[in-house]
Order: sequence, then structure tokens, then C-alpha cells
Amino acid sequence: MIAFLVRRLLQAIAVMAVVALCAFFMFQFVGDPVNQMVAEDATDEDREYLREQLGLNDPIPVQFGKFALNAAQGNFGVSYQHKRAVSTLILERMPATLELAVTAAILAALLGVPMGVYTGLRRDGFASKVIMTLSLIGISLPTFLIGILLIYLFAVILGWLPSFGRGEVVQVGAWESNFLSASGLKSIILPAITLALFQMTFIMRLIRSEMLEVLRTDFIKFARARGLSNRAVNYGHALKNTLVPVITIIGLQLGSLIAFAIITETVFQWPGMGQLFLQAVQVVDIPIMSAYLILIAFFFVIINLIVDMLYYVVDPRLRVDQPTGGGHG
Amino acid sequence: NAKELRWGFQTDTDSLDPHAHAVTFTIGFLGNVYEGLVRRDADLKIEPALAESWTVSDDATVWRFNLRKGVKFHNGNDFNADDVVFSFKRIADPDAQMKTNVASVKEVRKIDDHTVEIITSAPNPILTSRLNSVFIMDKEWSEETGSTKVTVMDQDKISPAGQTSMGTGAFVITDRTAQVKTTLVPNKNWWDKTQHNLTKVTMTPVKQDSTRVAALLSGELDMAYPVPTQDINRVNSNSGTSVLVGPELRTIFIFMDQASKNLFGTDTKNPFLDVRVRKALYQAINIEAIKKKIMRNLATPSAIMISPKLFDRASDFARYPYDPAASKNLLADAGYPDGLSARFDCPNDRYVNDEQICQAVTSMAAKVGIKLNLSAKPKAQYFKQVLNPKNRDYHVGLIGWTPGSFDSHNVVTNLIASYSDEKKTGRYNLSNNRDDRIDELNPMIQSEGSKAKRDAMIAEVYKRVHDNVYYIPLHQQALAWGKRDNVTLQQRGDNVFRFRYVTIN
Amino acid sequence: MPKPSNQALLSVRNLRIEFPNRRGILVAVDDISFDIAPGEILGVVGESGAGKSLTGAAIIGLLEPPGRIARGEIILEGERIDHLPYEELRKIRGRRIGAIFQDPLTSLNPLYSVGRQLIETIQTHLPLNEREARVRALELLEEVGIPGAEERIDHYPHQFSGGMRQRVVIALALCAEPRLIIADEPTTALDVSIQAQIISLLKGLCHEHGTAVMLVTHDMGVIAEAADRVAVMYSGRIAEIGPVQEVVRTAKHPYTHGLMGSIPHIGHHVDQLTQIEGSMPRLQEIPTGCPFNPRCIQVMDRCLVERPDLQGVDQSEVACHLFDEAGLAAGAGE
Amino acid sequence: MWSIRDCALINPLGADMAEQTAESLPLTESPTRTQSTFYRIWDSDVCYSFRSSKVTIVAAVVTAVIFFLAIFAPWVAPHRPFDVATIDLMDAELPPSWEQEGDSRFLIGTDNLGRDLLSTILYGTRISLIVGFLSVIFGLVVGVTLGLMSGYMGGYVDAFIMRVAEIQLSIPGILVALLLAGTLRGVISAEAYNEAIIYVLVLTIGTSIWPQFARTVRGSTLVERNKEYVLAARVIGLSRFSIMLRHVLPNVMGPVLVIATINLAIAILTEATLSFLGVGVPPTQPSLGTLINEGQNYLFSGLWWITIFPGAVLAILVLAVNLLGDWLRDALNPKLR
Amino acid sequence: MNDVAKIEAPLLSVDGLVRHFDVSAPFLNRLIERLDRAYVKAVDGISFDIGRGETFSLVGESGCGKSTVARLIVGLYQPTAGSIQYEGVEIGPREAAADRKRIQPHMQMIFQDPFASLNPRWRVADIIAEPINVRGLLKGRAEIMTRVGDLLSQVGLSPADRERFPHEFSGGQRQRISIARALAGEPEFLVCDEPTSALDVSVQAQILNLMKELQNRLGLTYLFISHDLAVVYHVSTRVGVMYLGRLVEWAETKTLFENPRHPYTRMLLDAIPDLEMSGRQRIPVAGEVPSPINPPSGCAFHPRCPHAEARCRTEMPLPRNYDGVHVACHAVADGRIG
Ligand SMILES: Nc1ncnc2c1ncn2[C@@H]1O[C@H](COP(=O)(O)OP(=O)(O)OP(=O)(O)O)[C@@H](O)[C@H]1O
Ligand SMILES: Nc1ncnc2c1ncn2[C@@H]1O[C@H](COP(=O)(O)OP(=O)(O)OP(=O)(O)O)[C@@H](O)[C@H]1O
Ligand SMILES: [Mg+2]
Ligand SMILES: [Mg+2]
Repeated sequence: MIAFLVRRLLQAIAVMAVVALCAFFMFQFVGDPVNQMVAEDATDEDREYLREQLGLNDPIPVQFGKFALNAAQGNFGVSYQHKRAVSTLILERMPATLELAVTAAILAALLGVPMGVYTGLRRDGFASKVIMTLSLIGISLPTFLIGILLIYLFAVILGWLPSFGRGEVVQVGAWESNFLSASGLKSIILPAITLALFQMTFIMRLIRSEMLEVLRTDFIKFARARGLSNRAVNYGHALKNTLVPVITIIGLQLGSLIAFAIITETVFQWPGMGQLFLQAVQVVDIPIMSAYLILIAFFFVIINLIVDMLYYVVDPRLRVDQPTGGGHG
Repeated sequence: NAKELRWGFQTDTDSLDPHAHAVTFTIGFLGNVYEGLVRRDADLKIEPALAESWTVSDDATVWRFNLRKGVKFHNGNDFNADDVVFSFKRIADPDAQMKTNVASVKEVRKIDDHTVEIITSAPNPILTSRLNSVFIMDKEWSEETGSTKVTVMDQDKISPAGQTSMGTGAFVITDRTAQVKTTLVPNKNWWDKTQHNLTKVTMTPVKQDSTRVAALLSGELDMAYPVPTQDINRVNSNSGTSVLVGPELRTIFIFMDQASKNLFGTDTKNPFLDVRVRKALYQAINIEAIKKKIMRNLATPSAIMISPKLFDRASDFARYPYDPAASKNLLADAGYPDGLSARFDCPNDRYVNDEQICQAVTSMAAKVGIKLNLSAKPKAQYFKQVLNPKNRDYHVGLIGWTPGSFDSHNVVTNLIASYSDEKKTGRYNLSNNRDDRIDELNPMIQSEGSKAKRDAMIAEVYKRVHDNVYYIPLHQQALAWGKRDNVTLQQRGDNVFRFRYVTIN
Repeated sequence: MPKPSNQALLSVRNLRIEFPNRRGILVAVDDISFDIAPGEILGVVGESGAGKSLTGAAIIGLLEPPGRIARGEIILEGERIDHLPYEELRKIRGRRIGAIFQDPLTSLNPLYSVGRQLIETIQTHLPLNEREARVRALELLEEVGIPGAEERIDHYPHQFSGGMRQRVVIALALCAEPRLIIADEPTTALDVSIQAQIISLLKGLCHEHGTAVMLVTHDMGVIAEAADRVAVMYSGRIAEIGPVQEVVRTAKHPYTHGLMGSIPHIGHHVDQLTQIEGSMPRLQEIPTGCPFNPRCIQVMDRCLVERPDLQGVDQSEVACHLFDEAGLAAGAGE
Repeated sequence: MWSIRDCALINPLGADMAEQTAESLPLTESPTRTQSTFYRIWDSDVCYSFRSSKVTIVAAVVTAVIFFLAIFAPWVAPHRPFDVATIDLMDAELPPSWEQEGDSRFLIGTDNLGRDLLSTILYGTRISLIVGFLSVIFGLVVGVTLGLMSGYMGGYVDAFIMRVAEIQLSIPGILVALLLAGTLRGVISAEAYNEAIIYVLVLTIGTSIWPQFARTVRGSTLVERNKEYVLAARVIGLSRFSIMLRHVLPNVMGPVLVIATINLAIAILTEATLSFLGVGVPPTQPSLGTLINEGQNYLFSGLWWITIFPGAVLAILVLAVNLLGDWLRDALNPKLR
Repeated sequence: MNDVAKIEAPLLSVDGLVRHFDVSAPFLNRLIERLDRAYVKAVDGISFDIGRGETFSLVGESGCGKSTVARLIVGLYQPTAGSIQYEGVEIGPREAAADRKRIQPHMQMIFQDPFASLNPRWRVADIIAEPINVRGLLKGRAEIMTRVGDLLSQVGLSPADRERFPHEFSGGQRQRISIARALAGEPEFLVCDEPTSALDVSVQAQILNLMKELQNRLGLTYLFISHDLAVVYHVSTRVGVMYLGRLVEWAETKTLFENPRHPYTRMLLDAIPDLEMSGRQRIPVAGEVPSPINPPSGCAFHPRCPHAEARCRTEMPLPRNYDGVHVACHAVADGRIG
């Protein structure tokens, strides 16, 4: 297990370094941060001074080296736009994004899994077909349009839910949470649904097709032959055996959940990291962009780690211990 | 009874530091908290603020300001000349982007506790027009909190003034979560008479246009701006909300590279060297259609490059008429009977409906035979590309300008005078034309004290621009502020929102 | 047609299994009947695709759709079970009928420990708590000959060898001491020594508990060793059924005859094994009359048109026109 | 796992070979065999399951119609929306012709710049389909090639390809697209960018989806390469390359096809999302996504048709393609017949 | 039975063949968890010869390495050590790749699973034509198709079956298709890995008969692997008994079955089910199968052997020739059993 963790850690560092490097080369072309910062009537000297201050005159490898060195010490620099430490900015925004992404993931799983199981079991049922078709809405309209339509319906026309923001947040230690106030809870509904819709469809379809496979296996037939209850067979045996690929995909999709959060956060003015990033792109706030990308890579690595560990929990065949039984085959 | 104003703009203030950012919204917002020696009223006229009165020497280089007595900062500290000297020093720091406002200031001298003298390096009759955004901070507070300098790019040198504020203004920030919400309450000890009836103000940024409009419609915001032009009808037809429209100071115009022999990056001869071609493009543009269809009448077509509000002789000028036939003739005269083609660069997230305007211009120009290849991109990339006087990578482009000093000289020296690094002129002369007469007039306008003479010289410049079609001015875009009907407020042409004029019924 | 005997544990009457499909209906098993008495092992042999596994699946009610029982009855201890609702049938499965499927590698859920699967099955059928169920599971594992059951019970299927896994599958089938066990090719692909262990285990059960077994296999050696009676299936029908000695030694149906003749023997060398020419017809092309007629060396005109029914000959029953009154002499001569 | 019984329909190689043999063997059973190639395809299980599912037929017809209209847009469309000279700003924002202020020249109205919406949608669908298809094909070719190599060759090749895929996966697709499009805009000239933007999108979206194909194919290849038919091919002495191409590839294509159909939808939506983020196709040549994004601004102001029509086309297209994908997934799975 | 064959130089000769599979944990795991490298010694030094026109059979417990030997011979695995000579030419090691390439076409293999060894997406015609195309034996589509038709008739199928897909055939027919494919390459040497284990006896008989007929007609040489000792008895000229990666005994078929010497061979023969119903109780081989990763020291069979002595636990017995019967057993060498 330790070896496994060490290996993953090394991989993680490598992945993050490559991500950072790629990102760094790209930033060159996103735009010029200086123009976004100076007054319109600033002189060329002013601009040159600022350029020097920002270290933009160094060659890229030097810039990257400095960045990597600082980043390794947890120092991601100062935001050009906000004039604050990037680490603080991102930490401030993280709870919002994580709460949104996690709520969406849970929502997607809570709806997607049972619907997937159901449509897998009743492949030809009318209800299954309806569910399958309706679920396609989740992937047939762009997220931003769904978000705007939801806002229009629930905030403007019905006036039931807020159209933007996080509502009242409650500070719990360093963490600002939505979940502890009524308005916070109300606020998260629409963004979470918007974000979850795609994932839900995906999970549902995946589970369905995996269920269809698993239900035909011998051990399911054998479980029925043993007279186990339907529930035990469908959930205990069939569903559990779909989990390895489902966990893989959900893990991979969590990454895209965070990416799609950029759009959801923009539409719902959700004060998360995605919005911070998007704004950073607009004003070429390089420190924020690099920190965000590294953070996303970090999340991905962590998620992958968790996914791998879940494999071990779910599937005993993947555990590293030596087979104790004599024999093969 | 509590009168809370909940309002939203498309972004948040960059930070609360009054000197660090050269960003209109940030400075505009902080103007509710901080004050300068002078301020602008609802009609943008300069009026006394922290200075009760001032005098200027004849050569317009020494300004003496008599400071208002009894003014207190929000923390109760007295306002005095030390604070002024300190603030001018802080804003002149090379890392403070507001430093351009004091670029002409050579020295600030404390005469006594309530008198200061400002000495400029050259005659500057319009100094006060820049001083309204030189905000005065409390010296003691700044020293206590370690805010004597603005933030530089080092994690350990972050100025606390970015996160908290200490001004003399009509409102006090009580609570702020950056990018989420900033809460203000009225300053009970404010020196001026209050006109508003607010008890609390909350500001929330809402980036997405449709979301912002939705929040206004659903009553979650009392005031929100900008309202996209196409949504104005919707907001007006909604019961309880309406849009307050008014002309903005920003002028939108088209520039054409008039220096390069060949179109940048091609072997094609630059057709815009010929005034007839420039005029052909001018006359191909149906400005009324743009006004009606794209701007929904929220634009004022303009013949010159400054808002008529800022130049009294604006009415002397009239646009060349929209006349495609004339355009075609001009092109034929210039030797382009079969038309010509050039690239058209355009920002897509900077001005009101910028991209649509460019698309419309493209289509109109195509009708007379000028084939413009539109390339629209985000401002970060657009400005990087066009705002480089050493490498003018464009043929035709679109840009907008608000004179920071609310004065024509700003336009002339930045946009019209030819580019010169040492004279610091023409940094934004994107048309890249060189007109010796204008270069001659430019310094004269700056130091001319007489308004009539000055206006005449400015008019001469604008006439030359018009005759030679150095630029194609389009319009002044309009402001559209959405609000609930029970809110009354003053809309300023510089798009700055002052809470002190707001009342809620 | 044989009468259901009173003491039969399982009676299959006129079972017909169909696969409806867009081009028509495939009849995979057609009108087969047999009984199994308590403590008896019925061997089932026949060409691959003859319908052996489907018969087993039908008895336990696990035909996969679109397969269905089109006709016939399945009677377990005097009670008809083929049309019971799912839940009723479920209670019979595992409790009264145990099943062992062909492939030990895939019959166990790889994600649960052997013990968990045993305990789960025991608790489904018997009113035992977790601890008692575990004790019972341990007993079972020992019974099927897993050494060190105490330690092995918490292992996962992949940690067992093929032979041991097959024994675990048997233990699972035995959990609730069912009266009938359907063992579908329990030893295919295992080497002879593991095969021997499993056969002796099954035989032991029959002797000690009076369990009835339906044993499907290709291995004639296993049949000869273990079965009391044997049914020979061909193309969805029973060609011959009778005591094992009689069927193996004096096969009556030409197919059985061919089958027995095809077995290579150690000790006496032949250059050429006897073989049945041709191959079994596909389900959609079963000829009229006797399905074996295209390959039969003793084919008669009657075989081409009239389907033979099972009829008693000695202690066996045979479905062949050779044993009709007219043809009796000809058949007996072989 | 995926044994595909009816190669004729989904495996061009198979169909191809069937024809060849049919030609080269006129001697045997010729009367039945002339009809057989077509008949066999028509009568195959995949075709049958297609013929017997009304939903699938409708989906296929809808997809075909959309494709037809998109491909033949220049001939079908009543106006030429990409020719700026033909657009008149004064025609802007006309509602559909059946509404009161509608104009009979513009069947379903015009957009905010005066383009005929119907024509714009037709042309836009074309762009969306190009982006969708090319990027899926790009992702598919790259992913399948790398996945095959990774799975078949194993060892360092496998480790390297999978690490690269991991890096690719750890930057979510949208971000890759955002940065890559931004970068290219900075690197190449504006004209080139406008010309190239479609291919840039194809490249970025394709880049972000190849790991999915690679992982899937690698997984199936790992299973297939140890199957005895591959070993048999090796014993026969076939080269590695031929084995991968001729033996393994057709057997791992099943899930690939299914992923491809879903990703087609995802690619089109990603393109729309990118234009929402400001890096889409140029506004003068809008795709469906750009149109929806443009129209989205006019939703509140009552100009519903600018979003609703392209939105509906997109939704219907995605729905139809996915229904086809669903059907294909089930039809190709012999266990589900 | 074909006595002439033995006198000639052997067609295939295997000497000290070894194949180990590395099943070690990844490097870092070994480093941190202090594990050693682990190898499955699937084939651990075996030698035998096969004469032209002969059938040599390998029998033994599941997992003893029979398939691995087969795959080594046809070049699917690289040997870890040892030599494989075909007509006196070394084709084993990697360096001999050129020779292997030249000789490979003379060998073919029939795989255990008749369905898995046929590409499900190929038509029978293409499957059978593949070796012809690869070897370039014939040119022209029509000619090849005629040949395919001939081959199909030879294995008892119809030329019309060319157009069908493998799944349309029964198990026995598929097996014949793979035989036809093997024959299409016109091999001299055929490796058959459990070709009949999934078939019922009548289909099995058909296939065995065909193989025999081909041997008689074309002089093919077989390496035959099976669990079914009766089948082995029927087809082989000579039989080798494998235990845990080694050959423990090999001899003429009749000799081996009538007079098995190695204790394992004896136990194996005792475990054969009794079809004659002579009332003989079969005795399964006692004890658990040892792990090929950590095989027992000395003679690998000693934990299960009734004749084991101290020496058996420490010293590995080498095969010795007793009148043409090769046995690797201390007890036999010592004359304790015989
Ligand atoms: N799902 C199905 N659809 C159509 N036909 C089927 C299906 N399942 C089985 N069959 C057919 O039913 C017949 C009997 O199958 P069954 O599995 O009972 O054979 P078997 O006697 O057990 O053969 P084996 O010895 O190969 O296991 C076969 O011909 C088979 O093709
Ligand atoms: N590629 C491989 N990697 C690791 N171990 C292997 C590999 N191939 C075979 N083995 C191991 O080598 C040993 C011998 O395997 P082999 O397949 O040769 O056995 P076999 O005698 O053919 O068995 P069976 O009768 O079950 O087919 C087994 O323990 C097997 O697990
Ligand atoms: Mg079966
Ligand atoms: Mg083997």
C-alpha cells in the first residue's frame, strides 16, 4: 500500500509539473496582462516598469523555474488583478466550487444510479424508454442554455429560487458553507441541477449498459439459482459488479464536473474557482491561471487516487496480497 | 425603517486600494468611500470636496488648496494637510496605476495644517479635472496598518488597504467578501449634507448579462447595470422595473492604418493611405441602422471623437452622409473600381455590442466593395495586438475612448497627435497619421488658459480629422441602468454610480 | 408414455422449450419426460447442443428470455413448479433444488468472499443468525473437502484453485440441503484427479442424504462411475433412457450405439474410432420424423415421416422405430 | 465481449470482402448469391432490429434529413448568410413569418444582424457537424491507434501512452480547448485563425476526447490480444501491424462506435460551450452553438426564435444521434438480442 | 507404430527448454515492501525429441506447463533458456529469429477453444485462406478459393460453407475449420492443444479419425496435448508425463500405459474413470497442487509421493533411460519401485 501511495505521489508530481509547463507556454498567447492593468494614458515607461515588475521580460523557462520553485513552497504569487495572494484567493473560492461539485455529483449519483439500475433491469419497459429518452435532454442542450432557462423559469417567472449567488454562507472554521442556511440551500438547487444533469445522464447510461452485461453473467444466474432475493441479486450482486467501470468513469467525470463548473458558476454567479479562472483568463492574470490549472491537476490526481483505492475496496481481485491458495487457473 | 439598496454590476472592484488600479469601476465605486480634494457633481462639473477652495498662479503651475476643516476619517481621525501630502506621495508610487493622474505634479507642499500647495512641472490649467480621482487616505491609519505603499508582486508585500478602507466619504464599508458581496452603511459624520435616505448598500457582482437582468426582474436586485440593449424593453415592460438610459462619454470609432506602405503582413498596397478610400468606408456605414437595430436607439451618432457634453462646439460638426453610391464612386476614383479587401480587428467583450457593430460594418462595407475580414477576439488579445506602436498589426479596427480628464486635450494628445515616445504623445494614435499642424496645436491647447481660444484650436484639430477622415467616429454609446421603480438616482455620463444621490421610497 | 411414479422426487412431463424469434419458433427441447427418484443420480449425455443445459435451466426456472417453457409440467415432490410466480419459485431455488453450473470460474461473484456468499445463501433459506450461519458454512466447506476451512472461509474466489472453486459452488448448492441437485457439466475442463474428487463428493451426498442428482456431462467415464440411470439426448429429445449398465453396455438407439462406440479405450488399440457420420441438425433444420434419420445407418422409410416415441425395451426406454413391434428383431440383432 | 455477428453493416472491411468473394465466385450457387449480399445485409440481425424499432427508424430518418440539409445547405438554403454583402441590417430581428411582423422572405425570422435564420441554421448545422464529426474522427483515429498500440504492445509503449492520456485527462477538455484556442489565436495571424478556427476546434475537441477511445480500445485489446485467434494469426506468421489492423481492430470497434456517437453530441455541445466562453467559430460564420449562444442574449427580450430554433435543431440532432447510438449499442451486443 | 520414423533424425528436438514468467510486484513495491522477484517456472528444463510422422503427447495436471511448451515450440513465447531444433536448425532463441521466420510456416497449431481461435468477424473463406496468402502459396483469388473449398471438403465440410461466419457452426465444425486452416499452410508439424476437450465423444471421434487419416496420408507430425488419457492412448506414438514444469516420464504409449514407473504417472492412471465398470475404485492424486512460484525443493512431487525419502526432498532427480523409458525419479533409480 505504501509503495502504491509513493508511486501515485510521484506520478502526481510529474503530471502536475507537465500540466504547469504546458499551461505556462500557453499563457504567452492568451494576451498581454500589462494592457489590462495600466491606465489608458500610461506612458511606455510605465508599461515597461510594470513588465519588469511582473517578470514578463524573463525568458519563459526562467519564469517557469521561478514559478515552480515558489509553487513548491506553496507560494503561487500575487494576482495581477486583485493584488492579493493567489493562494488566499483560491482557498477563499474553493469551498464554493467543492460544495457545488460535490452536491452535483451526489445528486447525479442519487438519481443516476437507481435510474440506471431500473432501466437495466426493465430494458424493454415503457417507463425505461421514457427515462432513457428524457435523460438525453441532459446532453442535448448546452449547459449554459439549461442554466439560463432554469433561471428564467424558477427565479423570474415563478420566483421560487434565487437566480444568482450562494445566499447566506455560514463560516465553519476556515470553510464557508452553503448548507447551514435556508437561503444557502435554496441557492444551490439550480446550479447543482444544471451541473448534475449531464453527469446524471452519463452515470445512468453507463450503469444501464453495465447492468445489461452483468445480468447475463453466470454468477448472477447462479445467485438466482441459490434463491437469493431479488434485491440481493440486483443490488448486492449485479450493481456491485458494475461499480469498477462506473467508479472509473465517475472519477474521470469529476474532473469535467469541475471544468463544467466554470460555466455553471458563470451563469449562476457562483463565487467559485471556475469563475475566478475565467475572469483571470479575460484579464490575463497569469498567477491565478497557473495556480488553478495546477489545482485542477491536483484534484484529478487525488480523485484518481481515491478511485484506485475504491477499486481495492470494491474488487478483492485487485488487492496486492499474494494468493494464499495453492493453484492457478 | 430600513432603506437597503441592493445593486449589481458586471464585475467586482479589483480591490479596495484607491491608488493601485486604473480601472474605471474600481475607482468609481471607491469614490463613495474615499474623496479627493475636488469631486464631480451629477453633471460631471468639478466642485469642491476636501478642499473648500483653491487658487492658481498665473502661469498655471502653482495651485494652492484650502482644506476643509472638521472633516473626519471613518475612524474618527482628523483630516489634514499631512494626509494630502501622504496620499499624493502614495499615488505617485511607480507601482500605483493611478499615478497618471498626478503625472504633471512635481511637488506637493504642506503650507499649514489646512493648506497645501501643488506645483506642476508644466502649466496645467485643467489640473483639477484629474484631482477628483486622487483619493485621500488617512496617513496615521495607513502607517498603523502597513498600507503606506500599494501592493507589489510579492506575497509578503500585500497592502492591507486592498482589503479594508479608511476614507472620508459618504459611505463606510462594513463588510466585504471579494467577488461576492460588499456592504456599506452611510457615514454618520460626513461633512456634507446627505441627500440620500439609505441605511445600507450591498453591492454584488453579477457577470452574466442574462443572470443580472433576471435578478433585477425577480426583485433580487434594486439596481443593476449595464442592462444589455436588447433587454431594455423587457425590463421596462416588467412591472416595478425600468431602465434609465443616458448618453455615455465614451466615443466609439474606427481607425485605419495610414502609415504603412503595405497592409500589415501582406504585399498589398495600403489603400487607406488614400483619403478617398477612407471616406468611402465612412460613407458606406449606415450609422442610423446601427443606432436603430443594434443599439436600439441607445447611441448618439457622432461626427467628432468626443462627446458633445465635453465639447461645447460639437454642434459645428456633422457626419458625412450615408451614401453607398458616393462610396462606390470614391473607390473608383481612388483606383479601386472592383473593391478592395482588408482585415478588420474588433474586440468582442469591451464595448456595448462591439462585435455586432463590427459585423454590421463588415456587411455594409461589403455592399460598396470593401471586403473586410472580421476578426473578433477578447480584449485581452485584441489590445495586445493593436496597442503596440512598434508593431502595428492591424489594417482597420474598432476602439472606444473616454477622456480621463473629461477634456478634448486628452483626446488630441492621445489619439490624434502623432506618436512620439519622448513627447509622450499619440500613444493611442491607432490611425497612425502624422499631421504637423495638429502636432503644433497640441502643446498650445494644453497650456492655453482661455476657453474660447482653446476651443477654437480644438475645433481646428477636429476639423482636420474630419476633413482628412483620420478616423471614422461612430457614436457615443449610451448608459442603461436598470432599477426598481421605487429607486431614484442620478446617472452620471462617466458610468459612475454615486449612492449619495439615491433615494428609495 | 411412462406414468409419473409416486416415489419420484422430480417428474418432468412432456417438457417443450421454445425460442421464439423473428423467423419463427425454434424448438430447443421437444417433449421430454423423465423422473428422478430420491437418492438417484440421473446422468444426462448427448451431443453438444442437444438441450441438456436448457432442461436443467427449465427445471430450476432460470431459462433466459426469450426462451420459455411452451408445454409440459415439472413436478417436484408432487407439486407442480413450472408455473409458479417468481417469488414462490425463488423460495424453492436453493432450498429444495440446488444447481451447479458448468464453469466454476464464473459462478461465484468475484467481489464477495466465499464465506459471505455462503452465509448469505444460508440466511436466505434458514432461520439462522449470522454466527450460526457461519458455523454452518464452515461445516459445509469441510464437508465438500476444503482443507483449513476456518482460514479459507474469508478468502475470495480468485484465491481458490479451479477444483476448490467447483467444490465451493457445490457447497453453495448444498447450503439448505436441497432434495434435488442439478449438476451441469461439473467436471468439464478439470483434470482427472479433481474430477474424481468431485464425483465422489456427489455420490457421497446421494448415499448419505438421499439427495437426487441430475448430472449432465460429456464424460462417459463419469457417467459410468456415478450415474444410476442415464438419459441420452439428441436434438432436443430423449433418444434413450435407462439404467446405466444397460445403456452403456447394450445401447439400443443407434445414436447411443454410435456414441458408445466413439469412446476411445485404454488398452485395446483401434486404428480408427467408430464415428457417427454427419453432424447434428441445426435447430431450424430438424428433419421430420426421427431427428437422427439423416445420420442413422439403420434408417427406414418410416423414420423419415413418423416421429418415434419412447417405448420400453428391457429396463430402458428408447425412441426408435427399430423397436416397434415390426422392427424389434432387426434392432435386437445389433 | 463484443462479438459482432453482422459485420456487413458496421464493418466496411467485412462488407467489402463479401462483395469480393461474391464476384470472384460466380460458379457456385450463383442465383441465390447475387441477391445474397444485399439480402444478407437486409436480413441480418442488426438490420432486423433496426427495421423493427420505430424509434430508431425515426431517429435515422431525422439524422439523415439533417445531414442532407446541412450538406446541401448552399443549394437548399433560401439565403446566403455567410456572404456579408447580402445581409441587410434593416432586416434584423424579424419574427417568424407566421407572426404579425413576420416577413415572408424569412420563414422562421432573422437574427439580430438580419441574417435569415433558416439559412443560418442550415449553414450552422453544417459547421457543427463538421466540427462534431471531424473532432470525433480525429479523437477516434488518434485514440484507437494509440489504444491499439498501447494494448497490443504493452510495456513501455503502454506505460508512456497511458501517462500521456492521464495528463490529458487531468486538464479537463474545456480548459484544453480554452487555452489551445487562445494560444493559436495568439500564434497565427488573424486571417489564418479565422480560416483555421474550425480545424482548431476540431483539434482541441479531438484532443480532449482521444483518451476515452484510447482507454476503451486498450482495455478491449488487452482482452483480445490473448484470444486464441490472435495467437493463431501469429503462428501463421502475420506481422504485428497486420494483426492489429486486420484481426484486433474489427473486434474492438463495437464499443468505439458507441462512444463515438455519444461524443459526437458532446463535441457539438463543447463547440457551443466554447463559443459561450468566447473562443468559438467567427461570428460571421456561426455554428449552431454560436447561434444558440448569440440568441441566448435575446431570450428575455422576446426574440425567442433566435435561440429556440437552433436549440431545437441541436437537441433533435443530439437526440436522434444518441437514439441511434443506444440502438447500436444494444444491437451490436449479441447478448442483448 | 511407425517404427521407421524413430530411426531417422528427429524432426523436432527440444533440449533443456526453460520458460519462466516474471510475476514480480512492480519495482517500487519490491523496494518498499522488501519483496523478492517472483517467477512462475512454467517450464523448467525439459528435453524430448519428436520423429517425423510421429505423435508425441503431453499429459499432466492442469497448470503443469503443457500449453506453455506448445507455445514455446510454435514461437508464441521466447524460451528463457534451452534450445528448440527443427530439422537440426536452432529456432528457439531470439537471435534465431531469421531461421524461425523461415521455418515457422512449416508449423501450425490447433488451439484448445474452437470458437476463440477463429476471428468472429471473418468469413470461413478468409480464415482458411489467410495462411495461404501469408505464405504466398497460391496466387489469384479464384485459385485460392478452389483450394479453400478442397480443404473444407477434406475436413468434412462443404465448399459452400466458405461464405459463413464461425458462429454459424457447431463446436465440432469449428474445430474442423481450425484444422483446415492449419492444413492450408501445408505444415509438416502440427501442435494440437486439447483439441477435443469441449466436445462430446462422437464429434471427438470424428476429429481424431481425421487427424489420423491425415497423418497416414500426408505424413504429418503431431504434438498432442490432452487431459483425456484414453484419447492420448488412442492417438499417440509416445507419451510424456509432465509435473510442475518438468517431464517426469516419457516412453512408447503402450509401455507407459501398461507399465507406468513414475509414482505420479501411476497415480494419474489410477485416477482415470472406469468405463468398464469393473468396480475399480479410482484414486484421485492425493494432496494439493503445489505453487509453480515456490515449487517444493528436490523432486517437486515429493509432498504427494508415497515413496518419498529424505533424498527426494533435497535432490532433484534427473531423467534416466531405462530401455527407452525415460523416468526422473530417485525411487525408480534406486530400484525401490520398478
Ligand atoms: N438464447 C438462445 N437462443 C436461441 N437458441 C438457443 C439459446 N440458448 C440455447 N439455444 C439452443 O438450444 C439448444 C440447446 O442448448 P443447450 O445449452 O441446452 O445445449 P447442451 O445440450 O447443454 O449443449 P452443451 O453440451 O454444448 O452444453 C442449442 O442448439 C442452442 O443453440
Ligand atoms: N503469460 C503468463 N504469465 C504468467 N504465468 C503464466 C503465463 N502463462 C502461463 N502461466 C503459468 O504457467 C503455468 C503453466 O501454464 P500452462 O498454461 O502451460 O498449463 P497447462 O499445463 O497447459 O494447464 P491446462 O491443462 O490448465 O491448460 C501455470 O501456473 C500458469 O499460471
Ligand atoms: Mg450445456
Ligand atoms: Mg493448457
